[in-house]
Amino acid sequence: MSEFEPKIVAFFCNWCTFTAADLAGTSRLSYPPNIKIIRVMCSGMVDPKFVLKAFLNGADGVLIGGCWPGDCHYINGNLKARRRVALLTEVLKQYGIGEERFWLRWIAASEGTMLKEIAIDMTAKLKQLGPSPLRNMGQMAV
Amino acid sequence: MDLQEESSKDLWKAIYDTGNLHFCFNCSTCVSGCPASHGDPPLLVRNLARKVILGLEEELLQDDTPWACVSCSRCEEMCPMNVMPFEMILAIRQWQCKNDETRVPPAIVDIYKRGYTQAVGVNTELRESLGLPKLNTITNNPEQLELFREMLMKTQVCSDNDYMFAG
Amino acid sequence: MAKFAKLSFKKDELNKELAGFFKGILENGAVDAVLVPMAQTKKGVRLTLVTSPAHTAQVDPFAPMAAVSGAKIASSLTSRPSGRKVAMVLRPCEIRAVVELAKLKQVNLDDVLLIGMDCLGRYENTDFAKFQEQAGTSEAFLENAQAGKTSLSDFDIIGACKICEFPTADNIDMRLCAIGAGSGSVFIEAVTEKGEEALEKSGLKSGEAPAGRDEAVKKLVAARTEARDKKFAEFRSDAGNFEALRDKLAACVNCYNCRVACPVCYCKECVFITDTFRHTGEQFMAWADQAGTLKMPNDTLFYHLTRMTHMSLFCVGCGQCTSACPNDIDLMPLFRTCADKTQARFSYQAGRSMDEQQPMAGFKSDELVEVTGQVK
Amino acid sequence: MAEKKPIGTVLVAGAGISGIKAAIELAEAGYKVLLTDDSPQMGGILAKLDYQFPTDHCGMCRMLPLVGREYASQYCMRKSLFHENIEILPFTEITSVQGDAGNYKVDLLKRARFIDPAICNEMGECLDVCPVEVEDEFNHGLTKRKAVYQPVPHNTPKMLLIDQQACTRCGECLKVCTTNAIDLDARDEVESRDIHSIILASGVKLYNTQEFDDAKSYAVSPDVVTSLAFERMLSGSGTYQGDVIRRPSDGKPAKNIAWIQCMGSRNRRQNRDYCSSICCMFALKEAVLAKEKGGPEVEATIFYMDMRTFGKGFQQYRDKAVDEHGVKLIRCRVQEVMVKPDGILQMRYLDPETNEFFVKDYDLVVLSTGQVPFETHKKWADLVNARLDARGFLATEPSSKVRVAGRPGLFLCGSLMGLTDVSESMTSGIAAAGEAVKFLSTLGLDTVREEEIAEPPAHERELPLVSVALCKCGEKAGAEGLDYGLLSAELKRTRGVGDVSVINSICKADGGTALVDILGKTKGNRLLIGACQPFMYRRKLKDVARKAGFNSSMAEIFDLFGIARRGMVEPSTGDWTLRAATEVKADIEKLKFKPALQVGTLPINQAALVVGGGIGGMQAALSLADRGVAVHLIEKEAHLGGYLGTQVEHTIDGLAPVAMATDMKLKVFESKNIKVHLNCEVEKTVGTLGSFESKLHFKDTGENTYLHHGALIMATGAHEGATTEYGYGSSEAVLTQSQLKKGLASGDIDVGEVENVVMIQCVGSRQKDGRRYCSRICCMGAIGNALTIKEKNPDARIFIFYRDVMTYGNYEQYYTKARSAGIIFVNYSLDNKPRVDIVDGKPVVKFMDPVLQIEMELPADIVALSTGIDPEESNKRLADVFSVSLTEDGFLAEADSKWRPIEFQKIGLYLAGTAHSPMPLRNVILQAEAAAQKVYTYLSGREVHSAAITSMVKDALCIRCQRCINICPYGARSYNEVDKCIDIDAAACQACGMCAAECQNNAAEVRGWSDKQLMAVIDAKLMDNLLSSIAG
Repeated sequence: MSEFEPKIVAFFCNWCTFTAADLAGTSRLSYPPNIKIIRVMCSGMVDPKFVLKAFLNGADGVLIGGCWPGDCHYINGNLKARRRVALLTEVLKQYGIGEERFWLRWIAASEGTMLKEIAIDMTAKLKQLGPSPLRNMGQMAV
Repeated sequence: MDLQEESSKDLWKAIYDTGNLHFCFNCSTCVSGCPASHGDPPLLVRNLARKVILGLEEELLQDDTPWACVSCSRCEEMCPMNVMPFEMILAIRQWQCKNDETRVPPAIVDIYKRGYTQAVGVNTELRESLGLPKLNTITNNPEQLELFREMLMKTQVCSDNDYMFAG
Repeated sequence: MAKFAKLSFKKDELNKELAGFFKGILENGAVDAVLVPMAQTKKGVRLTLVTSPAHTAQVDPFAPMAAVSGAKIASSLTSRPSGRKVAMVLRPCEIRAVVELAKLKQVNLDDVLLIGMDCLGRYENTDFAKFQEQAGTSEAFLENAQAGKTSLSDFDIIGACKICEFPTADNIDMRLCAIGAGSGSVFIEAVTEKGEEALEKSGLKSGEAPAGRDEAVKKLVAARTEARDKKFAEFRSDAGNFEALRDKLAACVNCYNCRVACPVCYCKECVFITDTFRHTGEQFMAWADQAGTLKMPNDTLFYHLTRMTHMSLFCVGCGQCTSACPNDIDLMPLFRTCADKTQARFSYQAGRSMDEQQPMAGFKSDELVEVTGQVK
Repeated sequence: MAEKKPIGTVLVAGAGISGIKAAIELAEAGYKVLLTDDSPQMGGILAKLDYQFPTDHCGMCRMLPLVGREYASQYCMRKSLFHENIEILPFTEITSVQGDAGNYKVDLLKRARFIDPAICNEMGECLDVCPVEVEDEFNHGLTKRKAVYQPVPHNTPKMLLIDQQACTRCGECLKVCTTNAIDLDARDEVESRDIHSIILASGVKLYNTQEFDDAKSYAVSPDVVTSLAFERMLSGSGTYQGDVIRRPSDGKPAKNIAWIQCMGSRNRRQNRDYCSSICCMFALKEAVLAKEKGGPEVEATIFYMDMRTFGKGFQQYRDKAVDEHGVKLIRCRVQEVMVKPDGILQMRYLDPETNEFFVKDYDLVVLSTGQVPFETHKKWADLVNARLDARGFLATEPSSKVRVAGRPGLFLCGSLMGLTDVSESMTSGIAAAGEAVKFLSTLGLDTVREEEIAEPPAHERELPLVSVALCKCGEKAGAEGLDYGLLSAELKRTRGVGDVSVINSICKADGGTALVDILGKTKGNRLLIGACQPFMYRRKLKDVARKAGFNSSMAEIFDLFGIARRGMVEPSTGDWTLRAATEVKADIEKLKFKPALQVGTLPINQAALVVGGGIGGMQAALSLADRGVAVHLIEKEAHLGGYLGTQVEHTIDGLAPVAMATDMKLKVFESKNIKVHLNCEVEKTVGTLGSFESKLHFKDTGENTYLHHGALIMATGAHEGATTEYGYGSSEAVLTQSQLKKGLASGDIDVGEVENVVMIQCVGSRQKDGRRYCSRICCMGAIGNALTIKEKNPDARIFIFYRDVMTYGNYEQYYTKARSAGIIFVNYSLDNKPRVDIVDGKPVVKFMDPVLQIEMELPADIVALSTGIDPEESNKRLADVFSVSLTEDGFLAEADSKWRPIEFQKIGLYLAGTAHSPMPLRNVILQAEAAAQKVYTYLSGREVHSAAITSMVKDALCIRCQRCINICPYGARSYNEVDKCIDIDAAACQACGMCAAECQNNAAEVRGWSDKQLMAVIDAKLMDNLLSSIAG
């Protein structure tokens, strides 16, 4: 039987990480198609609802990409995002979705290579981990 | 020391009135690559300049290191302030002699002993670390060294002071 | 600095004595009003706003019931302040909710004299009715509960209270001390200057502190904490995954009562009943198409998980969610176990202190590095 | 309105950050800008840097406009810049400048790129087939590139071009190019333009180790690199992709790294008697980053002569680098770098601490190469026929750093002033733009006004019906695997999609009309256009949409080619077109729920408030008044002038502050636009950009008045520090530098007879217990006084005790002059300060000479102390009054130390002068001009356009918990005590969405970024079953 392909929803900040994704694109660095990029203006804009929705609707992983601390175009949105991620992780962990499925990573505009590596790394880890416990549980978040 | 008492602020005029000396800002370029700075005591061009600027006559008069200079003139090449340290050293030598007829540069004794103006030996390690071949020095060629010494003793400054070379 | 006034009472006269105290602070202008549990005609006890000294006779602060969280009442009374001084007699869990709501600008304590009562637990409303039918009195309840006897014929205090490690209140001006007060007496403790002032005005003389109190409280807290940890372990072992969670919530019908009853769910309207979640039929069809089926109402899990991210940091474990659920879903352990984790992550404790900043309200540049695990 | 006046147009030559900043400021002020650069890309030096001191972060994007963001791109600046008023011409040289002030005709030589960016679809097949490999100059030859290449890795569009020197004309690229964008016979083009004003921002040529002899003994191995090359070794997009630092020669990790400072600078012999200003901080930063990247085992050593940490926060940075990161600093200028047989580098140095020699091994040596200014300056001097000064720099007017002497309408900024850090590049860019605006306003030119475009109705309440238009570049499909037929079919099947049309080159005229025709017939009420580079063609495509009857906010553009490009990366995996369809569907969903948006307008009160009547304040006030802005000038004392303007007669670089101030006072009082308020303090300021209210308190009368103003500049100054060290106060002969200065000027102090004068620098400065910062001007001050004394009495012996001589940039010449005049400089360290004993009323100085290591003593007739500059005590109060923050040192804290140096975080408030940090007079004036320009940009009209995309409050849902106020980084949200609701400052709001994420029930929301939209996007992204179908 063919191998399981994880779906990863990636919220990328418009300024740093989305640029890195573009850089990876223009430098034609190949990263897995499993990463489904959603551009947001700032990682601090990512509402916990978005992450929950992604998981409930069948994402096997969620990746939030933001600027390194200090780089944030909006000064400190990424630091606020970090607290929110910590909170949400605590909630999800209890029911079997832990840090290994829910990542926050700092990826600067120039770090196309790092973006690629993180995408590959996360995809590989999720392949080992198998489908999210929420997948096909008939729980659609609408 | 009391600078007011023991220094002459015009010393530089007497020694080295080129107008360049004062540009020195003690950056140490002159010493960091100076071959004579390996000697013992080391030649520290920077310090000589300092003594002249501060006008420390006595200090300078007692200072034999100017005579260790090998005239490679690297300091001259590298000095960012164009102080022309090599010129300064020659000037200091002259000034020392002018101010002390009886002065005999002690370096002569070393030259007599080594057969070289420089303590060539001290660089052996560095040469090795840089992968340079071993030097074939006159020191390990006794009869040549003897000839050289005889020659040296024929110079007036040495014959006048032959006591210095006894033993 | 704390001052204690002993309130001795003859049998069945606890509330009479307490009434005297409230009468006193009203008459002598320590406050303009008192919000206190009071027996209503026929049956039931409700928080009641008393402005006239003449009407304090029916007070029953220690009645083991709380129809709605007093914190919500405190919010409605003060979020748009009246400017009049009011004493509020609330349970420890309600006080802790008040502290959180104050940080969220939903309660304004400027003109409030906070009186926290010792709490040994409460019954569900229906059970309290039975309790009253069986001629149960607060006095008796205090007596028995301290002896560990809370269960009556076929009912007991609610699960939340059984695992509540906060039987006494903090961040208050005064305390109604029942635990370790010795039979036939309760103590009124003035904690702050505001409280002392009120105590003086009440006309009661301050004297010795209740001897056995600290010991008794410590013992009770220890027992409750043990019960709590046991409960948590139990719950986690049988609700440690999403399937189990889904099954626990299977009966949920999205009535949102849990969030209406929740003292720290302070939104005017829950996001789940706003336009954000109003969809076209076409849209529903599309979702159904995904898996071929779409359970309706569809977003129960989404709703409860979102609620956890919204309120778990403020959760005080009062159990109103469980009480409110029309389908008898025992939500309390669900939210308390979650709160236990989330609050611990930020070493925060809901209601512990007015000066503790709520975790989502701040950030530090050099914290939580483990979240990304990255170094430059 | 009267007959159409021409629109003011400015040529900004040089697209480094200062040029870009100048361009953006002009564009924001409504003028047209022509932004050229000799190189094929933009961004100058900063395009290469991932990290900039003193924060070690990027943040270039913070220089984008905050108000009216609609007109500028909202992307990382290393990716691109776009502004509707800026025409960017890279690879374009200015070959001649004819005409005169206000009426220039310039010839532009547009170098051939051999690839037409308008046609190129950037798929980059040409890069693969090009057989020629040459050194990649962007990475300083550390990597290779093809003859066909992309000058900057981050750029989108890629701006591909062909290196004519390297190209062999083999024609391989032509074969694979699907769009015929390549023309190997392309010629340079010359074009001439009419320009009203010119800003020179071409930067400075950097010292090149290949070119100059004095580098020969250092640049002896590939493992000896320049500091800029080292930046590329650090960069995530650089030679090692952000991995650990390696040796170029053998790729081994570099554990032991040394920096050699002043490479090419401070070299009288090579006739480069200047300092390059930024290299010390640059090296400190690189050393810190090297340690952060490589871990504790990395050894970082900097060989220096003076560690020049004169800027705001610089000294603190040095302390941190040394104390926390363990960077080693050695005060010795090594003579040469040697290479051992195993390739390891070796240096011998004299350690001044111990006066011992050491021979140490290094894996990598970084040369801190500075500026070689003359060529660029000479070129411009000839072109614009301007004067060069003695140093070979373009001569500027005495007090100005940006006004080219004797050439009205001509200005310069950035490193043409001498290498500058980011902060000063920004400030000078704004100031130059300001000067240009001042000049243009004298010509009675027009600005670009938003001509009222008739916006078709939005129909946002109708059930969404999206028309999709897919742009096709040329005949062939954009990318392999992208099948327009299949894509259209797939989209047509999507809910809410009306018709889908494929059109050739919508960006071109006929493509546009074609689209308009098609759309004319559709019933769609929303429009999604798939094209390339949305931000470049945005305006054009929105116009097309309008013509076709769509409200422009109901039309979105997505980067179809971006998607295609990603498709090309892994064409193997699955059916790319279907995946592309998913991406487009997500955009469709987002558009379906998008609300109608319009640009807001904010009423502007066209008066400005300037706090502080010193030279900085007066300069700002006059600069605004000249442009017709009403100014209230507030001074707490009974007279104008401030510290400099009343205390300091002359500065070392030939300025006369007191005379200047006197002259300015006259102008201020004459100006009909300036109202001066003396003995007056601001007690409270509330409001937002365009409508502030300030309460003034008059100390003399005790009265209060209220002022309304649109913006505010704080120029509240600073003052000389006090001390009790070195016997100050216990002897007449011990005084501060400013006392000495006054005494010398007035003649009260007669130096005719003095024998010994001692000056001590850094008194109470640059130490943890005291001023932690460098006061920047003391060294020049002391040298100035010393030279004055020498003039009056050449026989006087003058000793200046210093820790690091901070004569940065061209101030170096005064240090050199001082030494040549026989002034003796004695270095001391904090743990070995000179001692001053007062022996019967006369100071005796005891010290250790660091060179000779001899204890010395000297009776001094005068001991002058440099006691530094202290922030005003009142700053604390002011910070509260204006709700701005202070630095740890008590100076006013700007929004961003690099990219927004003269702005406060709250928009509408600006700062200038020593209230910001200690600085020389020319910098005070520079900042004042810059602050004035920021204010003028907003106060020039009766209203300003705010962005269309801002956050909002759904009042019915809002519970007033005010968490959104607390979390907003721009202070854009506030609680309205009167109406008991949340107010939003539309100018300040940058739509980051933090409030929306913080608000639990979406009472706070960003228009166009609603939860509904984003959740619909999430659905769409997850709804494709492509991956599972691949799997199954």
